[in-house]
Amino acid sequence: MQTFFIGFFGLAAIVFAVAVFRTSSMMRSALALLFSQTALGALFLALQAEFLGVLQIMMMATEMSIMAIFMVMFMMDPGGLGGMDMSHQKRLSMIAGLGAVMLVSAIAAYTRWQELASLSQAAAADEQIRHLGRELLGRSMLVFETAGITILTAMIATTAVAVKVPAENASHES
Amino acid sequence: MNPDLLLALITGAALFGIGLYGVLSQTNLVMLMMGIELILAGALVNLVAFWRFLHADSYAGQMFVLIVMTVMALEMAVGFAVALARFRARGSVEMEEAQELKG
Amino acid sequence: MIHVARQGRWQGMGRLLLRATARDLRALVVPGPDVAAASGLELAAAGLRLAATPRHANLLLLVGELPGTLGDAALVLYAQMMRPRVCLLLGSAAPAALPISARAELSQTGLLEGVERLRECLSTQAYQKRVDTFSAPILSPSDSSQEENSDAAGDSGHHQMEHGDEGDGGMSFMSMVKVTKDLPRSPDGLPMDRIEVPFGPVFPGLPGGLSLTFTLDGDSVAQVKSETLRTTCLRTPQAGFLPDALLQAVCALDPLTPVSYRLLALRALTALGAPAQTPGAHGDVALLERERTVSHLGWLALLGRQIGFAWLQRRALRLQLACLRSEMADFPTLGKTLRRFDKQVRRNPLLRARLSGLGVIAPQAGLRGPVARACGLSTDARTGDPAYLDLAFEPRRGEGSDALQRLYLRLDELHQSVALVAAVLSRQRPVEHVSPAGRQPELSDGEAMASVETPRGEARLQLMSSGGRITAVEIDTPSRALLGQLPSLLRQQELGDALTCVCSLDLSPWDSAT
Amino acid sequence: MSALQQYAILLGLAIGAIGVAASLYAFSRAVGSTLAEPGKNVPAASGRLCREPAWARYHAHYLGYALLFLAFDMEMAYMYPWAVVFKEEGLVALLDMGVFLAILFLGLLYGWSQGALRRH
Amino acid sequence: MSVLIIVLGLLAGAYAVALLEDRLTRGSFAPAAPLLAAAALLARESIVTRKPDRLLFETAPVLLLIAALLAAAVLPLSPTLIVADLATGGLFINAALAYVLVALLMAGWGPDGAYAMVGGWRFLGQVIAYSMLIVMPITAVAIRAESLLTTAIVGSQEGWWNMFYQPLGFLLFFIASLAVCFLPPFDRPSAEGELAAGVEAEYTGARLAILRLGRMVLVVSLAAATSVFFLGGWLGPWLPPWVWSALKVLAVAALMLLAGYYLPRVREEHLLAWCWKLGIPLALLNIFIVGVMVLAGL
Repeated sequence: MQTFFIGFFGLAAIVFAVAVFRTSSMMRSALALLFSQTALGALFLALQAEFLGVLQIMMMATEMSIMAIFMVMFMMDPGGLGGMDMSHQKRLSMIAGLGAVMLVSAIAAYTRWQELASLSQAAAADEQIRHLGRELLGRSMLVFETAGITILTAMIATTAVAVKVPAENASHES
Repeated sequence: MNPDLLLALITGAALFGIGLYGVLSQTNLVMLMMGIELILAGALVNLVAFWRFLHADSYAGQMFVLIVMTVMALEMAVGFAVALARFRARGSVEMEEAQELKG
Repeated sequence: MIHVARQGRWQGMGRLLLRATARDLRALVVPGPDVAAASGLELAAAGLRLAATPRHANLLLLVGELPGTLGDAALVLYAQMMRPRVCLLLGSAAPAALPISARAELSQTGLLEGVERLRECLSTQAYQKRVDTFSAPILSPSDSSQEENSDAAGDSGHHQMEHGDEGDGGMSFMSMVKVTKDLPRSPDGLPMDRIEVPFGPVFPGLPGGLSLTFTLDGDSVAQVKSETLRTTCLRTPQAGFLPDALLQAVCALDPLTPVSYRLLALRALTALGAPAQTPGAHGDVALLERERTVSHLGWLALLGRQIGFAWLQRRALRLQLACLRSEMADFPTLGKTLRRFDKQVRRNPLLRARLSGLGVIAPQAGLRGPVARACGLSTDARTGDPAYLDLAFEPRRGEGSDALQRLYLRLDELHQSVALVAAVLSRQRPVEHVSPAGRQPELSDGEAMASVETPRGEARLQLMSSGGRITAVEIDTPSRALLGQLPSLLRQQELGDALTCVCSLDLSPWDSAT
Repeated sequence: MSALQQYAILLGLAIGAIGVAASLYAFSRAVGSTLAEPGKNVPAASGRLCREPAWARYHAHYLGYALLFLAFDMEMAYMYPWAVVFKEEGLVALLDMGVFLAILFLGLLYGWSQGALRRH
Repeated sequence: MSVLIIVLGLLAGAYAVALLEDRLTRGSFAPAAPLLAAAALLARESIVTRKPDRLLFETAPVLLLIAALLAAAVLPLSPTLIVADLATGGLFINAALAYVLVALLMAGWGPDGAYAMVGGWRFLGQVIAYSMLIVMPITAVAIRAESLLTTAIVGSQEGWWNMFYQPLGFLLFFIASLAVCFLPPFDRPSAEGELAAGVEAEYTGARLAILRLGRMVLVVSLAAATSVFFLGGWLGPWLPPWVWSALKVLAVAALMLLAGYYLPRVREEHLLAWCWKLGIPLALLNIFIVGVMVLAGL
């Protein structure tokens, strides 16, 4: 069952990911990305990382919705009514993308992961959250606080860059 | 070879590839960010798969996933902020037009 | 029934579904529920629910006269309703193309009767094997060829605007910079697209018939255009109006406040020498003040609907109907209920938050009625009326100029009106109705002018007569001046706020009609 | 019940909901078909025919909030694991998270002071 | 088995909500009204607007229903009566509710109508503010329960219900749940007087029936969530557990509808500002207070 779910949701994630760049409607594009991420969340669930999976499903819904509004704000034709193509160097990109897939897959296939493995059973989901909590407050505390600082930096940067500058400054900026 | 692990890794690789395609081919800053999101999502899959099949007892792996998720969100926030500022100033977030205006 | 029925087969469940369809009537009222209420119709008593859009309605209820634009609107709304659908006409005229399922007189009994007949019609004939498409000239696209073109583009999809891989910055693709360069900027500097969205003539949060077009920048209003109703009822015929015809024409002008306009016409005619037909000075006061109460309560009900305040909407509507239907002698007994209602409205903290600071209008000349009085002016035609002065009338005034003050002022005026009626009753028993004229009165030649303080402000009527007929009519109504204020009032307001601003002015599309 | 079985039930619930919707649509179709008429499929616009598409570049006036949200939202990811071990870790947890949240709150305050928390 | 019981319970709750809503808008009580309304909707035509995004238009009502159902799936009616007692129950419900937003965005964008579109984007602004007020009070609840299992959360309220233990959290959660299921006074995406039914405007017939059903189930789900997280779920003397659950859910649902009946819609400016400048700091304060109380052994 696990293998089936992993394969199914993995495939769903890939299909939605492809759809992201295949549609000319921005809304569809953003929602495809959203469902790609949701499928990934489900994949995490199948991998028994319940907390991470649910978190992914939840976070991405709101984040990608915000992505959708920004796409609708900034794209020339958000509805895709004109059927415009907004890409360049398609060939090169396609080759690079495929090449990357090949390369990474090959590495994945030819590495003997078994030798690296230390444990094959995951703890129960409830225990996992506790472990993660202990990790947060113990060994990784510094990482966690650094994340806090990073978020703060991002908030400040975002506000500073995005919030409207008064009109007189705006003119000589451009 | 564990087939589950391989499946997950291939999914990750595919997402990475699609993301790379997006980053290289899209002309628009926001679409480009979608590519980056996909690349990061590919990384996420790999991280979770490694955690599950290689080190299920080490929660630093899960911690790392959280960090990557944070990075995804922050990348979006900062990216949109930059896009907003650009759009306000130039009326466009097309990458090519950015070059054109620079020259 | 061919435009009513849904194409369908009779199934085992058919009968049950038909019964349900007949019972569950959702009405879209044209011009609007406000007109229906002012005409004394109680829709809930007939088992009707109000629908906000034609999509959710299966009954188109036409109330009273429908001047040009509204007739078109009725056709469009009917076309956008889902079958099975019915149309009930209460009143005289409707667009010829509209298939009327039932008609009845404009009264509560008429409504009940009509709805009964509709139910019968629906429960037997809602499904037919063969049905006809409904069409009217206004529904067919004027630029059909263009639409087909864009259709094709949308389907086949890809005018591939390929351009060089080197990114030579060539103009081979459409430049976003160019697209956005000339767009108007929002206050925060973003060049965004704007869409024109119609609000009205039949919009749930606006008075029925009021037709606004907002240019929306996101969800804030960048520009507003208003389109007035076009009525022909005051167009002077070649030979001039006979006095009775004029009376009817002026009354038909505004279905929201018929009594005030009737009084206005009668006063003007009296000034031209016709025998006095008004119920006498104090009788006028009683009639006018009752109508003011009814009108203000109707406004409250509309405001309730607009800001999604279901309690206010229902309560105000009930009180409005109670006031409208009460005998004049019993009218002052409603005072106590009104006071309790007033207290409950004022106590609501979210209502205060919702209205305060919205729609600020600086005190200026030209404002009339409650809007003027709310911002501290004492503009009131009643101060010049001896009957009012006799009753020691003093206009109420507010001290702010936002929507909240207008609400407070109208609430104050409710009590004032009830008190005025009570004072009149203590002096004399007023006539219940304005009596119709028996025969055509003789008019003297010349010019006359009358004014009445309608619930929305002072209305003035100027008549010119010669040879027993009225040759020129000039009417000056309170809403027209306010309509001109809208663009400056609404600019860059959030959509909901903008609509609340409009609503707080209590515009009547009827008395601003041209 | 194993976790996987539980997810399978949830998935089944979702598929069941789709099934219910589909059967209702099918029932509605069985009752009768929809007749195409002029003007019927134009989006309702309070009594006027408004044929232009509404899809335009939409100006979200709450974008300042949206950007702050993207960053601020992430704190939830850390808060849940923290919450479930709060009692056993005691004061350390309170202080640790206190510092973290204080840092984030600072960001919120900065945004507030710079006018991100308003309609643009 | 328990799945069937819970789904039936949800439908019964949705029916009760529909009844109460009808009672409030119309003023008279008709026990069959929702049934009639549903039948009438099924009997009516159902259209798709011209040149829509058909995929999004069709998906939205179903997605709303699924999101509402899944949100309810992790909430227990009694110690054993639960669809899936996930270890991350408290988080899962947030995840499910997030898709309400996605559904409404789809419903807004799909039909290509101006009212619907404005309604959809309005809801985005509303949810990115108020979803925090759903999440943060649940965090405080989890601190006390030391678990995200919804059954454990109910169990932790044996002494004091969370409503009394953390009244601030309860208040914020209640308000936020109104906002998330877009009930008045937060019904801005489907406002009648501002957008002529907004996101619902272009839905007709069976599609509208599904949309409305999803909305009703959503209200019941959020009422159930309030009951589980703050009112001690099935806990109560004398009566069997499921009766207590049902009573509490109905009471909360009624309170939610009544609150909207007596309050006007909130302005966008206030909606956002109140949440970010007052709600979120208060929610953080609530977490801190609960933390201190837990450490102090209360």
